[in-house]
Order: sequence, then structure tokens, then C-alpha cells
Amino acid sequence: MEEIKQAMALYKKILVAGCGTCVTVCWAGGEKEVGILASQLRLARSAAGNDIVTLEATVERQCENEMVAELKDKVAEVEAVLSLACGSGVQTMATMFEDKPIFPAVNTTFIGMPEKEGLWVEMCGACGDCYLDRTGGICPMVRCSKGLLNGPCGGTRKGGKCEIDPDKDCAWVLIYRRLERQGRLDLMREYYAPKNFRAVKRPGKIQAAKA
Amino acid sequence: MKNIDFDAVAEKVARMPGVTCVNLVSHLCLDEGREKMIASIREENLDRVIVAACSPEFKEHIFRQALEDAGLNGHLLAMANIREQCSWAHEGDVTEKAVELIKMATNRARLLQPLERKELPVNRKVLVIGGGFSAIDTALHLSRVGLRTTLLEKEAVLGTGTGEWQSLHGFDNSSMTAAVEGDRNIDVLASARMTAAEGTIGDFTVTITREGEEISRKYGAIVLATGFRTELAPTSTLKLRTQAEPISGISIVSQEQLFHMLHNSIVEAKPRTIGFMFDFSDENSRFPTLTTLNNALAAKNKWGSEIYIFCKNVKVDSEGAEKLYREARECGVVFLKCETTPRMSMDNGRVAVEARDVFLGEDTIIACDLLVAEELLLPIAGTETLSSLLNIRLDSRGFYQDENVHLYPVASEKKGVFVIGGCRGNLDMGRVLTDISSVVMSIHELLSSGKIQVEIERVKADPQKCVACLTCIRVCPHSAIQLIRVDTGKDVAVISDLACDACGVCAAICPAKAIEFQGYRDDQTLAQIEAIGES
Amino acid sequence: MNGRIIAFCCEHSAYPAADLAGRLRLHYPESLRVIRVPCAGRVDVIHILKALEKGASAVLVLGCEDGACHHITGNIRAKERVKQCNVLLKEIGVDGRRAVMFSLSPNAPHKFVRVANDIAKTMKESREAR
Amino acid sequence: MARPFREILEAKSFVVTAEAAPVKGSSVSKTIEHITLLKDKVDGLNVTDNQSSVMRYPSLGICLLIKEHGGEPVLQVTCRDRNRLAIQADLLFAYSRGINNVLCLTGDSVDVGDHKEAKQVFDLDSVQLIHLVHTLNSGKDMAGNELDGGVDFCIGTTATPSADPLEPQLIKVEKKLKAGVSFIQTQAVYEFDELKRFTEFVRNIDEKVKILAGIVPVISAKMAAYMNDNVPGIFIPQHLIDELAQAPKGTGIAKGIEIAARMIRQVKEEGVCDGVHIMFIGREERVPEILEAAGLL
Repeated sequence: MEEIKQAMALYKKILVAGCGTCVTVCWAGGEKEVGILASQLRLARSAAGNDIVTLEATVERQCENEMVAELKDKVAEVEAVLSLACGSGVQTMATMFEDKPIFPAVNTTFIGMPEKEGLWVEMCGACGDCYLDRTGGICPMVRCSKGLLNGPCGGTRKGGKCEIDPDKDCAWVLIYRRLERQGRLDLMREYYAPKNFRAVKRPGKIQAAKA
Repeated sequence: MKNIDFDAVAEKVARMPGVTCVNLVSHLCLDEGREKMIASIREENLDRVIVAACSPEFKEHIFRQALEDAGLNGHLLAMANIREQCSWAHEGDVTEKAVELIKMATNRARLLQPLERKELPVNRKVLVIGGGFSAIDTALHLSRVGLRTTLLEKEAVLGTGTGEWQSLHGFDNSSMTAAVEGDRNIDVLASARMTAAEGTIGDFTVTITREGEEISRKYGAIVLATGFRTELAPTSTLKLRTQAEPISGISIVSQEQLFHMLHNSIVEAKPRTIGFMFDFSDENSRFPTLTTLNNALAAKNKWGSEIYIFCKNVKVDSEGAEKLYREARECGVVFLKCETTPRMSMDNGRVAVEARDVFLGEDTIIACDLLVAEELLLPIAGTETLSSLLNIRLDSRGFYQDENVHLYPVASEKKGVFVIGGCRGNLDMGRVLTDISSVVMSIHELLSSGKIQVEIERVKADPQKCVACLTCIRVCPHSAIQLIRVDTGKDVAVISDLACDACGVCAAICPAKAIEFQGYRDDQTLAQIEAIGES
Repeated sequence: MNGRIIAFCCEHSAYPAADLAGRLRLHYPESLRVIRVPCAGRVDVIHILKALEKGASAVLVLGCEDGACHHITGNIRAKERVKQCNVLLKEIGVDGRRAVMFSLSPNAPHKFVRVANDIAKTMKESREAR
Repeated sequence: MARPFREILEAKSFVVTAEAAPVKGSSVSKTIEHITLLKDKVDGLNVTDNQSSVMRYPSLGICLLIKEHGGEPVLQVTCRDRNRLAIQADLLFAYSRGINNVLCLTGDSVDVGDHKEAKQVFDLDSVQLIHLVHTLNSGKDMAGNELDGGVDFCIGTTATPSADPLEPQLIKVEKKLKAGVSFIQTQAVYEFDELKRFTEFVRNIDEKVKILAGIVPVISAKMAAYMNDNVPGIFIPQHLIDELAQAPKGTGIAKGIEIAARMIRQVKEEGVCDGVHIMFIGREERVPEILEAAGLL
């Protein structure tokens, strides 16, 4: 918030733009969060005696040019845009409205899945070289804090917890239990050679087969 | 309401935007006042009504009805509580505050929308899960009020397990099962389990698995009457006898085993001294108290044994317990009040119980031929499975239903699902009977007419805005929301008008702001805030 | 809105408690404005923030006692949201105490009045400190 | 000139190594003192690599000093700070300067150290690292290119016999053994039975590998509790904590040395291991006292 406040310090009228897909589902940038962030900014600024006007809008997917285009009129009205979309959405906005400063309001950290309402856990590192078939469907690259491929490190805590966080399960203990249950522990005994970290060249690109 | 200048209020309110007429009426809730209200709605062709009077807690329904009588939807009423929360709450003149409260109500009223009411058909059949006393009795009562019931029992016959020994509490199991057999309204499914359940009040679809075969049935309500089980309390350090067999020499037995000895078995040698223990591990000991008193009296009468009862407290607030206690005392049963659990040891074929008597202040050692150990009353196995199938919570002890003072005693948080008797931790007979009559009355009221009145779309998720994030489904305390594929092929949250209890938890948490709760929409709440402090 | 206190009151607990306070003629600050809600769990973060934006000195969310919520978990949700508000307010340097949640039963008019008086006092003190 | 560690492993019935923890800073005079004190009393000096993810003088640097002062160094290499290029380059350098022993470890997470915001590498894991050293030993680099001048490292690795659950750890040990190591140095062990169970497991897979039991003296109940909570892979049993707590004030170190020596004696007498590895971190100068108490001098 401090970052956002500072970034917005120069502006008197902004658009707070949400995205109606992924970030809505994970409670980071849907219509509700847009409302809250805008209100928070207005409160902060009025407390400082320097009111700010906020427009609010949420589009279906901020990573789609056509959908972002709906915001044209609103963007024209304001000095800057604060986007609650993921990095892709922010970059789409920035490309579409090249002469307006676009600020990211969320730090996109990981691709996760919901564990219960309001709690998401990182599950996939989008590495492009998937091992899930060999690890009982548990990704060691992301869910092991060290991303080890050949078994647990020596730091596992009592009860199979991670060395960096007693509340986090050791991914390799989970993999062991799942493979044991499936009678596939041989998979764990196999040696996995060093990973190809260039399976995805940055920046990543996917071309769907042309019809 | 002497500290409000009503003429001044009327004058100010009349100037509020959209206000057509202001009437000052004393006793608006009496016939005279209501008639006046109806008349002005008709005469002035009003489309919203604000009542500034006493708390809506008391008379809101009367005023809603008045609106309906005047041909206006009852939900177009807003109230300003200028009595309890204004005039009476403050000393000195509160005219200004009254005006502001009315302004808040006016702002809200402007945004109110009518709610359609509809009659929906309900299935009149009831599923009762369990085959013990409370299940059977509920089915028999429901039959008497003309409702058809299925009794779902996991054992092969009704009344197993607790059957005979329930007669201790004064009912006859065999005549009850006979009554069930002769009752055409009751259908018994034995050796069967519920393996899936979906739907809402009035329309549950239940999958029952019997001998590997799946049956699908539809019901309007579900009653859980699965009873409880007992387990030797951890305080009883010595091992329980595994079978109820004629005693020869020493023994530690359960209440049920003692009951069998007293009523069915030939006992080789009558136990001269019997000890009972209860109320050390679980303070909820009404049921053990009753059982102990009954068994102690029976043993005294049949065997003439010396009887010692070790307990922290004797809980005699259940029906008949006080009388039993008095009888026990009169015929010489000794009660020893102990603060801590007595120690037990084997002593030459007898059980030595060592306890500190609180009143005597000294240690007493009593050698018993028979010790009736303390037992814990626990939920039966499978309670968790059923609770997750039906989506209802368990309390800290694992029984159904939190001790939630706001819920109707036998209603669960899910409309149409009821919990009675032992499986909700209600263990003495008097309370079980109360549960049975409550559940029969509730279900009769709900299902007997075959239809139910509901307000349509009071809480609704906008399918356009819903992103199917499942949040509302996960947070709904009444499991009233489901993900359903709509015509457009999209999965969206759909709130069941029947199951919804109108709390608004979903509306507050929806990250897409897709859920609207008529009467408590965001804009209606914010409009009230807008009015505050304006004047 | 000069110093108004907004209290979102659950119709199963705090609202009847407020009524009872009136009937017993227990007095509390006139600046209190009650907004009736079907459950404390209906109160959204944005309601609290907008009330503060409008100039309310404090916002109270009053729901049922633990384990006695008519809607089972509504009061817990409300508590979480108020906590979220405290964090949001702290982030922008606003006194977190301006949003508070209390639990009370419908027959607790004295607690209602105490809560109202306490928050009014706290707000007055912090105004004077400034 | 010290005897090569590989020869010692083969020849001696009970091998003793000690750990040398590098300093934080560039002043190595104290380290040199420790080296001179210990080099003839133990068979190898084992140098940690940014131990516990705390940034320090490099392992490679201390190994060079040991070499210069006539000791036999064991270079610890973790996967945390270097990718496969850097590790291979460091190993080439080490070998060229007479450092012939390498201990392959995963490395602690940066989260437990003093540079928590660092990007941790873990390009390889410890099993892959062992394979890498074998690849270098065969005269090729990981990409398959011929090396101009090969290497011939004696390879060791670590294991945690007291992990809970143990099975996943054992599978990893099995993989390490299959990759090929000459010695295994265990994480600190305090329960003799645990150690015994572990060595039996190892022996079933590989009869020849040498096992050195890890000995970390604990000098107070407080330190024991701290280590249990904060040092990954260390589990000190309650009865030892109690024993330490009962020691009179000021005798903690002596008590710790006594307990350590007791363990070493038992290991030696019952012949469950081929030696011990002593880690008396920050008190290297007192290692001789342990050796003496254990009858190893």
C-alpha cells in the first residue's frame, strides 16, 4: 500500500482497473477489491488533505486487447491507471495506452490453487518440463522449498515438515506417502538427471496450431 | 416520545426529495392507524412507505401486511426506529436525530424493490436415519400426522444394539417394531446406508446403498436419529470384561452388562458389594446418573447387594431422577462424593476402589465384587461421514449440531435436516421425547400441505458477473448455494430460494460483487450512510 | 458527519440489545447511528471504509456471541473483515481502532451501552490528542 | 605431508575427521591455529560451505590453507549458491591445487541464514552433484566435452539417520549410494540405536562404503533446545537435554565433551561405524579434549 500511495502521490484523478477473471477468483483484483483499494486511497488522501478522484472499472480479462479497449474513455479522463490485474494485464494496459502511466497494484507471485476459501497455495512453477507423472502429482520444483528432484534434503523436521517452515509439509515426504500408497516407490528410487531449465525460454511463447 | 417535536419532524421530512405525504398518527399499529395508512397509500398512489415509530423488531410484519393490503409489495417498507433507539435512548431533545433516522430510511426506501412470493411444491416423504428408539418413535408419530417415512437402518433389524437395554428406561422395543411393521406409512430399509445426498429442503435426492445395490429416493426432509455409543472412560484403568457372562469371582463390567446380568443371566454367586463410578470424565452425566440409579435399585432389589456409588456430582435434573435418587438413598445405597477419580486395583479377586470422600475428608477403600466402570458417551462411528454428506457441522465432542442457542433445538443449520436424540448429545429419555415432538411438529408444519411459500430471488448471484470462484459456496453457512451450468453453458453460483436463510455472508464476500441481497444491497446500505450527518 | 459513530447491528443480537437499552432508558451518545443488518456477516469491508470516508469517527460491527451466531459462522466472518479493515487502515496511517467488532447477546443492553460509550470516549480522546 | 584421505579410508579401522568452520571476514590467523593444532590429530579436516546459509570465507580458501599447512582437506560443496557451471569450475580449480576430497551436500535453505533475500540456486541436487563429480572424474564435463587434464576426487556425502519420517531419507541415501560414494558422513546423531539401524540399512546396499558418525557436542540444555528448533536435521533427545540441565553451572562444556566422548567410545567399541566426524563449531580448539576423552589420542 505504501508503494501504491507513493506511486499515486502525483495524481489527482486516476482509474482503478480490476480484472474479472483469475484475480477475481483469488480475491486480488475483482470488482470488490477495486472498490476497497479505491476507498482506501481516497481515505488516505483525504486524511492528508489532498483529495483524489477515483474512477472504478473492472473488465472481463485485462490481458485481452479487445476487453481493455472498453476502458478507452475512462482512461482518457484520468492522469494514471492503477491496475489490479496480474503482470500480463498490466502489460496489456500499458501497451494499449502507451502514453498513460500504468501502475501495478498487485505483485503476481505464483500460480496456485485454493486450499480453502481465501487461501491459495502455489502448485505450479510453469517450468515447462513437467515431472508430475513421476512424483505422484506433487510438484517438487515448487512445493519443495529447494526444488530438489531426487528426494528430501537432510533438513526435514520431525513429522515430515519443511526446514524453513514447521507448518509446511515436506514435499518429498508427501511424494513418498503418495507413491507408497500407489505402490510406485520405484519411481522415487529412480535417478533424475539435472533439470533442463531452458525448457521455457524467457520470454515464454505458445503458438497454438493453426487451423 | 416527548423529546421529539413531531411537527418539526413532519415539516422537515416533507421537504425531503421524493416525499409525497407525511402523516402524523398515534397508534399506527392499531386498526385505526393501519386503515389510515392503507387509505393514504391508495389515495396518493404511493410506491414506498416509511414508518418512523417503534423498533421494527415488534411491528414490522404488521406494517408489511398493511402494505400488502393496500396492494403494495410488503418489501417496499422502510422503518426508522425513533422510539427505542432515539427518543428513549437519550435525554433532551432528539428531534434532529429523529429527522436523520428518517432520512436514512428514506434513502433506503428509494432503492427498495418488490420481492415476488411463490408457492413451491415439496415432497411429503421423510427420511429418518437410525433404527433406535428415537428414530422409530419419530416415524410412528409422523405416520400419525399422515406423513410417509423411510426408516434407514444400517443393521439388519431395527432396535439392535440398544434394543433390550432401553427397556430400562421404560419402553418396549418389540411392540414398537411390531407397530412399525403394521404401519403402511413406514417403509423400513435395513442393512442400508446413505451414500450420497443432494438438494434442498422439500426436495432432497438421497442415494441409499443396500447390499451393494444403489437406490435413489426423494424426500422433503431428513431426520438424523443415529443415537450414541459408549466406551470405557480412560479413568477406568483396569480392563473391561469383554462379554456379559455369569460372574464367577471378580469383574469389572459396563452398565449394559450389569443390566443383562440382572435381567437375563443366571448368576452363580450374587455379588455382595457393587461399586458404580460416573461423572469423572464427562460432566454431561445426566444419562449415566439415570442408568446408575436404575441399575443400583434393581441390583439392590434382586440381589440385596451393598452398593457404593463414586461420583463427583449426581445430576438429578432430568425427569424422574430426583425420585430415583431418593429411593436409592432410602434403601441404603451409599453415595461417595469424590473430587478426583478413585484408584482401582485388583485385590484378591475383588476390585479395590480407593477414594477420598470429600465430606469425611478421609480415604476410603472399598473392596467390590463387581465394579460398574465409568463410560464415555460418544457419537457413533459414521457420524462424520453423514455430517459431511449432508454438510452439517459437528460440535467439539463430535456430536451433530453445535450447542447453538439461536437455532431451533432440533433444526440443523441446513434447512430441512433435523437432528434428534442421542446423536446430538441429548441423552436422557425426557429430552429425547421432547426432541421427537419438536421434530414431528416442525416437519408437519413444513411438509403437510405439500407446498411451501418462498420469496423468489431475495439473494441472487448475477450469472453475468459470477466468475464461479466457489467462494460463496464454501462460506454459505446453510449450504444453500450450488454451482449450476446455465443456458449459456457457463457454470455459475445459484442460490436456492428454499434453502437460503438470508444472512448475506455470500454477498459480503463475493469478490466479483455478483451477489445482491434485496433489502440489504450495497447501494441500500451505502445510501443510509450517505444520509448520516447531512443535515 | 462530525463525529458520528456508525453501528452495524445484527438483527438477532445487537439490534434487540439496542432496543432493550432504549426501553431501560440506558443512555448512550446521541451521535450513534444504528444500521440494521440481517447478520454481522453481511457487513462488507467497503461498507466500513465508505462510512469512514463519509466522515464517521468510528464504525462498530456488532454481532452475536461466539458459538451463538444465528448463521453459524457469520460473526466469525465479520470479525475477519473488521480485522482486514484494521490492516487496510493501518497501511494508510489511519487509527485502526476506528473499526471495531464486538459480540453481544440480545439481552445485553448494558454491554451495548458500554461499547457505545467506550468508543465515543476513545474517539474523543484521540481527537483531543490531535 | 598428510596421507591422502582415500588411502586412510581404506587402511585405518577407525577414521576421525573434524570440521573447520570458516570465519566471517578475511582474517584467517585463528583458523590457521586450529589447522596446526588438529592436522596431525585427525585424518581429515572438513570445511563447510557457507554453513547454515550464513555468508563466510569460502570453503575452497580454507581448504587451500589446510593444504599449505600440511593437513588433508575435505571440500564441502552445496548446491545452494552455485549453478552447474560454477560448481564444475570450482572443482577443477580445487583439484589442480591438490584438494582431492569432496563432500556433496544439498545445502540449507537461504531462509535459515543471514542473507534471506538471496536467490537460492539449487540448479542441481546432492544426488545430481555426486553424478557430476563422477562425470568429471571420467574426464568429461556435464555437457560431454573432453577435459584437458582430468580430476580424480574421493567423493563423500551426508545423511540424516534421525529424520522423521526416515523412509524418504533412506531412499535418497540409496540413490546417493547407487550414484557412488566412498564415504557417508552423518548429521549429528545422539541415539546409538538410530545410528545402528542406519548403518545396517547402508550395509545392505553397499558393503564397502565407509560411514562416519556425526558428533556435535552440546554444551547446555538451552543450546540443545535452540538447535532442535533452528538447525535443520538435528534432533537432540530429551534425556540428553535433561542430563545437561542437571550439570552444575560452569561445567556445561565438560559435560558436553563427556557425552560426545561416550558416544564415540560406544561407536568404536561396538564397531557399527568406520569412524566419526566431529563438529565442535566455534570451539575447534577443544576438539583434542574430546579425542583424548574418547581415547583416540
